[in-house]
Amino acid sequence: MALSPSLLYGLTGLMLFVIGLAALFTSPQLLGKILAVNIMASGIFLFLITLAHGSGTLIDPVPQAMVLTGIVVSVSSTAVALALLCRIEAAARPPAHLPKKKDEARQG
Amino acid sequence: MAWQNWLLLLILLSSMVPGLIIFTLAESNRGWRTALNLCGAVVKMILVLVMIIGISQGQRFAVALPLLPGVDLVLRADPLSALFVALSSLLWLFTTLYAVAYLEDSPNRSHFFGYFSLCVTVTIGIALAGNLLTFLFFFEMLTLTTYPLVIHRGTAEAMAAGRVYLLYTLTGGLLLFLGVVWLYVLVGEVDFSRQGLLMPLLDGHRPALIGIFCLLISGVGVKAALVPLHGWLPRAMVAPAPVSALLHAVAVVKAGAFGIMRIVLDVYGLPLTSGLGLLMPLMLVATCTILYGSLLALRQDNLKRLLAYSTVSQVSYIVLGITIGNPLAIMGGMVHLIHQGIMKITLFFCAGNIAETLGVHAISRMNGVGRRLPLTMGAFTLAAMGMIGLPPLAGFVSKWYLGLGAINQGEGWLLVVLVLSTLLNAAYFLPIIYRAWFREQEGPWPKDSGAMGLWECHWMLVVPPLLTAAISLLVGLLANSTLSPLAWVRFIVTTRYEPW
Amino acid sequence: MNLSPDSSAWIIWPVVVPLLGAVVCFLYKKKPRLAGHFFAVVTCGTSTVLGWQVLSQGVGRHLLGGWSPPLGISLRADGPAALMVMMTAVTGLGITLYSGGYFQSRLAGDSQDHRFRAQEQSFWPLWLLLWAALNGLFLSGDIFNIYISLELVALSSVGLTVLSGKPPSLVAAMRYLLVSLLGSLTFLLGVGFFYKAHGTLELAVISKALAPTPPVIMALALVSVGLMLKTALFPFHFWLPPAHANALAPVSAILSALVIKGSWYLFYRFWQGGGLLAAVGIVPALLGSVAIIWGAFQAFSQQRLKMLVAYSTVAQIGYLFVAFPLLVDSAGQGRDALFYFAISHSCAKAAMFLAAGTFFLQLGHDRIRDLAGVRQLLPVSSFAFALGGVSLMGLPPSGGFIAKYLLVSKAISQDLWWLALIAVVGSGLTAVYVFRAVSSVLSPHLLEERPLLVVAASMQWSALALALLAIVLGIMAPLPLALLEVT
Amino acid sequence: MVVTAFDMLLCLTLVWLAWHVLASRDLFRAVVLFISFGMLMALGWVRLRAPDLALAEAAIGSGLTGALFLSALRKLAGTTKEKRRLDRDEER
Amino acid sequence: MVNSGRKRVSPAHRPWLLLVLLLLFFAALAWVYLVPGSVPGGLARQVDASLVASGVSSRVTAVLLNFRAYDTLLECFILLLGVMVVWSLRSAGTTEPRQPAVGAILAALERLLLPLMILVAGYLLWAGSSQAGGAFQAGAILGGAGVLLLLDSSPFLDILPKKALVWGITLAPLFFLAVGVAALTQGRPFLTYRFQEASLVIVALEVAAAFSIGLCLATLFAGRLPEYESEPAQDKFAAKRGE
Repeated sequence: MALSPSLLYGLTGLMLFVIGLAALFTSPQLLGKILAVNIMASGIFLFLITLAHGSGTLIDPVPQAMVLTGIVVSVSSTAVALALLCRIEAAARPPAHLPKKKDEARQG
Repeated sequence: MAWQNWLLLLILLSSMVPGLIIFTLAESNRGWRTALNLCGAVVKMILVLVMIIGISQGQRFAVALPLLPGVDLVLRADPLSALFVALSSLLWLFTTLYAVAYLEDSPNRSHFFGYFSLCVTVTIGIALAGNLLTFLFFFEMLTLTTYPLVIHRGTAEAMAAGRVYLLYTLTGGLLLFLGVVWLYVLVGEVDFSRQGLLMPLLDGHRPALIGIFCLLISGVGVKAALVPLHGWLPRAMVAPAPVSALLHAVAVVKAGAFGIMRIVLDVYGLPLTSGLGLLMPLMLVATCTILYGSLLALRQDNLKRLLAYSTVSQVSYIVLGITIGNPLAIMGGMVHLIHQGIMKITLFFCAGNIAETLGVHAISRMNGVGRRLPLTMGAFTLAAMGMIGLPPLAGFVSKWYLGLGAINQGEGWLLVVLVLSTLLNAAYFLPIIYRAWFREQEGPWPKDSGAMGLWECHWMLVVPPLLTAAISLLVGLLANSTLSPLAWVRFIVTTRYEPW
Repeated sequence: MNLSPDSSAWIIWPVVVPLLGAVVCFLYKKKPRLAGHFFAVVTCGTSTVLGWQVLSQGVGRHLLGGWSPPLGISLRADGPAALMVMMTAVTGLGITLYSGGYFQSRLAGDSQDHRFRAQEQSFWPLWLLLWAALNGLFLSGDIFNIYISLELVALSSVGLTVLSGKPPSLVAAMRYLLVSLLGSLTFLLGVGFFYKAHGTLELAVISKALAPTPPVIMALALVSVGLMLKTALFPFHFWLPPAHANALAPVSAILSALVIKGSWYLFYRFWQGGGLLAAVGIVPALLGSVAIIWGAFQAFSQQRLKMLVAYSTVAQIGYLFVAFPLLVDSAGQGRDALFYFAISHSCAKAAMFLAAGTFFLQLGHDRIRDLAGVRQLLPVSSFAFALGGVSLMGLPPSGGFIAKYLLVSKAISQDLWWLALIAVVGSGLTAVYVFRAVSSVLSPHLLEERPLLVVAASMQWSALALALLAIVLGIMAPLPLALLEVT
Repeated sequence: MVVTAFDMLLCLTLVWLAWHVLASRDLFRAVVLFISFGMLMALGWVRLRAPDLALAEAAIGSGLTGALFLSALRKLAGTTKEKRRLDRDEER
Repeated sequence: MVNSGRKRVSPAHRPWLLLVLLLLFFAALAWVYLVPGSVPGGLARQVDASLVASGVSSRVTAVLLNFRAYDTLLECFILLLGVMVVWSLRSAGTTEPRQPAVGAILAALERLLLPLMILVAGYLLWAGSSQAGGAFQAGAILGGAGVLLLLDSSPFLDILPKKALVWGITLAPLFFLAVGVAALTQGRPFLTYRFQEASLVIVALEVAAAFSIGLCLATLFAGRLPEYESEPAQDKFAAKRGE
């Protein structure tokens, strides 16, 4: 079977999805996991777009619209994930004024 | 809907509504609580009387509610259910009276009486259930409504007893559930009024029928405290005396025995049960239970535990009567449902009285109780004599018919069992009576609430046992009158189970 | 484009109203509670209209934009969808009333005014948006639209989870978000394969034509795994308990009672066609069986009430999947069992979480051992908790009993004995852990701790109302089942 | 359309970049690589005759998302630095 | 998923197992993807057939804002939702000090780029009805412009009255809903446009969507809820101690 560009890109998309999946499981850092989700999403978008080339010369606009929507959804969830990440880190951080108190105690 | 249909619902509501209202009452609101309870009990008595008169005149009472496609919740009053309903509602009245005084100063009374009323409602539901699923419906609810009563005291012991109780009854419930569903899958609606429903299955589905029977009987057998499923009953003794009375005489154990009656007589029918070869094993279980319960009762020093084992033993007379399978024996078993209830509740009332007034729980400390509490001990003696089966008391009537039935059926060895059990009964009851009346008091009572006016203790603690003891005497003396339970049982047996 | 007058507007209202409500609550920050209640009631009303229309007039279809599928998106209101919308409406209304009291009590009882106010301001729009998204999910007839709705559900659930702001809930929310995103993306990939195989996004076409060709199998597998992840079916359940247990009280109820039902319902939608069920329907059933047992054991070993209830959700999700092999024949009893589990679990679990939240708010903790005596303090909530437990155990009279009955009798009639046994054993195990909590809650001890604050009456009574509904479902089964028949 | 060497190269680069984004322990490097990954994706969209997407990807997928990641990274770096400082304080 | 709080199990051999599994997964996906089957061909033909009735000549825009406008409506709500969640996360958290991280180069770039970006956005919006471009792209560019401004620590989101910001963010969702409900009140299905109005409505929707999307994206980047900027920072710690 001849490999058309759309098939090539589709396979690439699937590969990206799998790589992202792997990283999602193995990445030790939350930020890495969020990046992995983004890569997975990109892979799926690439895969979806190649479906627009299914038959003949006509390009199917529906997958394109789907991907466009998907990109926006993805950025929105990424923003939420990152905000959550910052919040977790901030919560893990010891309160700024506690050490000061310790100092006072030591002095007293 | 005609009034006949409403009547059954009203009978249920007459205890349910007071129960629900009582939940909302404040703890201190003693007057309203008592009034509601007693009103409910009296109203229920009246309604039940109306129903019984109606049944004896040939009226039909039934109400159905569609539960699922092809499955209805049916309430129907047949003579057998009337028997159980009458027992429950009468004894509820007495127990309520008793409980009001018994729990005078203890906490959480609103909860207690709320669940108490619900418990009776559910028991009535079991009695009135018109098909197997309805029976299961109320049977499971009984577990739920009695559990809070069992743990009412909230001590570690009570909580542990509650756990054991749940473990047994819920497991039993699951077995029963499985059996019921299986049966429904096989035949569809299993209505108690359709005799011989399962007969056509005898050829093709023999193993299934046997399996279902085992599931059903072990399911209800837990509540009927058949050996080896009886373990929960003695432990549940930690509950307050009215609860024990309720568990043993009115609701739980009786529901189990009633369930066995329904399953053997109405679902399977005696011909099918014996055709499947299931009567004999069940009879053996019943005899084992009778003897084992009595033997264990012998070894008890705690009065309430003794009574509990006595219940284990006595309830199996009912099962025995059914499994002998001849009209006379069935009559004996059925009438024992009533007789045992009346006698056992008397005993528990008295045991509660002794514990509440004098703080005495152990039999070995009961020396001389008869002097201090003559009325209570009088009632106790009467009921105990009845339990042993002395003529002309209630217990004698039951045992007489059981024996007659056994002889008629050619099962002479059962007479030996009956005599043995009677001897055992005497062996554990007579020492108590002897101690109470003829031994001198040893040292002061652990506590003494003191006499109240004319009465030896709170009058509401004395009157109920006296009344029930009197009734147990009357049902024995007047067994042949048309108003006695025996007459009603004869009516049931001749109209429904004689023909085969 | 079809421009003839359209009489199916009742289908879209249950989506539009809460969407509008979310925006209004977002804009009108002064009294979000008032706006929230108003829109919740209206949503409930429109949902009831939808249920009534479906019951009386049969399946409804709304062609959005006037374009019929496959070009446009259609909403389809059939019996199951209507039942789920109704379930969401009723449970949602109960939770809404509870939330009102919850925020009011906290604001009245604590000086942390600003923090609680901010929580409440975020809560109402998120909750209404979640409600809209769920309704959209139930009604949607287009799989890509379902993907977007799933994302809406996921993001708003995460938003609700983080509201409590405590570190454990934040970490749990992160885990929840990542799992949700993974689920959505897997689902989306499946959508892609479906589109490749069928050239359409219309759910009705796709679920009917589940011919076992490789792309279809792959698509179904991807979609199923994605949805299982989101529903937290064993072994994908790991994210659920911390997320559900550490959230605010009303949020726990929302997540456990409603959110997981969304993805579960879709799972049903994709599998209902039946073609592949006979072959692989056993897989969800096996996973469900393990979930029932495993969840029950985990629930039993928990020390905190909310964790116990959360693990109970894991176990109950098992019930939602265990009946899938029963869908094979068209008699519909398997479906009835599934949906009855779903709706009664929704009411019961919401009631239990709400009651547990009330205990937490009142006592400042939810350690099961130290709950003894809470009955005196919060009689109504305790009763609600116990009644909810009754339904979970499948004891009569309750919706859970009906569901268990339907399931077991169907399983026996198809000779699937292991399934019947699992269901029965599972309900026994449920009883074990439920009574572990209930005996503590109902025990007649006297409580030594002083209550932290006065809880609003609406908190207690809304939980009780939901619990009673779970009970009433046990005796009014013909109505929901009649609704389910409309397909 | 036939596969050109350009397509091949682009696809390989995409996979290679993705691998390095996710394998990199240095988060800053990962984010920078991710942004370039997004840019290349945009090229891919053009090749697939989806200019709408190319625009959106360049602006949102790579640009905005990248900016989001960078700003998150900065905040995280801030917190870790502060944490380290506090740890030091405590040791002292 | 989240490693924090989970034990790492034998990191030595787990990756290999995972790798093999994932490769198998990829092989399965690829095989299914490449297996030749009956290709139904998507919806290109249907879109073309109805394009004239849709009111725009760009096919992607027609799908996004007419055929599948409901998706786009929900998508606007997802952005709104993102803003809500980010705000709620930030409002309860601490506020970071704003660090002006960019130097003179960026400032120069900004002066140059900003007008250009706004111009491009306008062009894209206008072009959207016939060719590549449209609301999303324009919104994205606008959002990018906002991000640039924010990077230079321009306080435009803070200067902007809170009300205006909030209304701006909700403009597209509200407008979408209004269009949809208007159709309902006239007895047409949700989000149905009359043919003669279709182009106009779509353009209006696009403008609103572009504006809101841009604002949302910029807000997502900024992350702060302006209202809480002034709240005392120790609030949270006080709460923590109280627990």
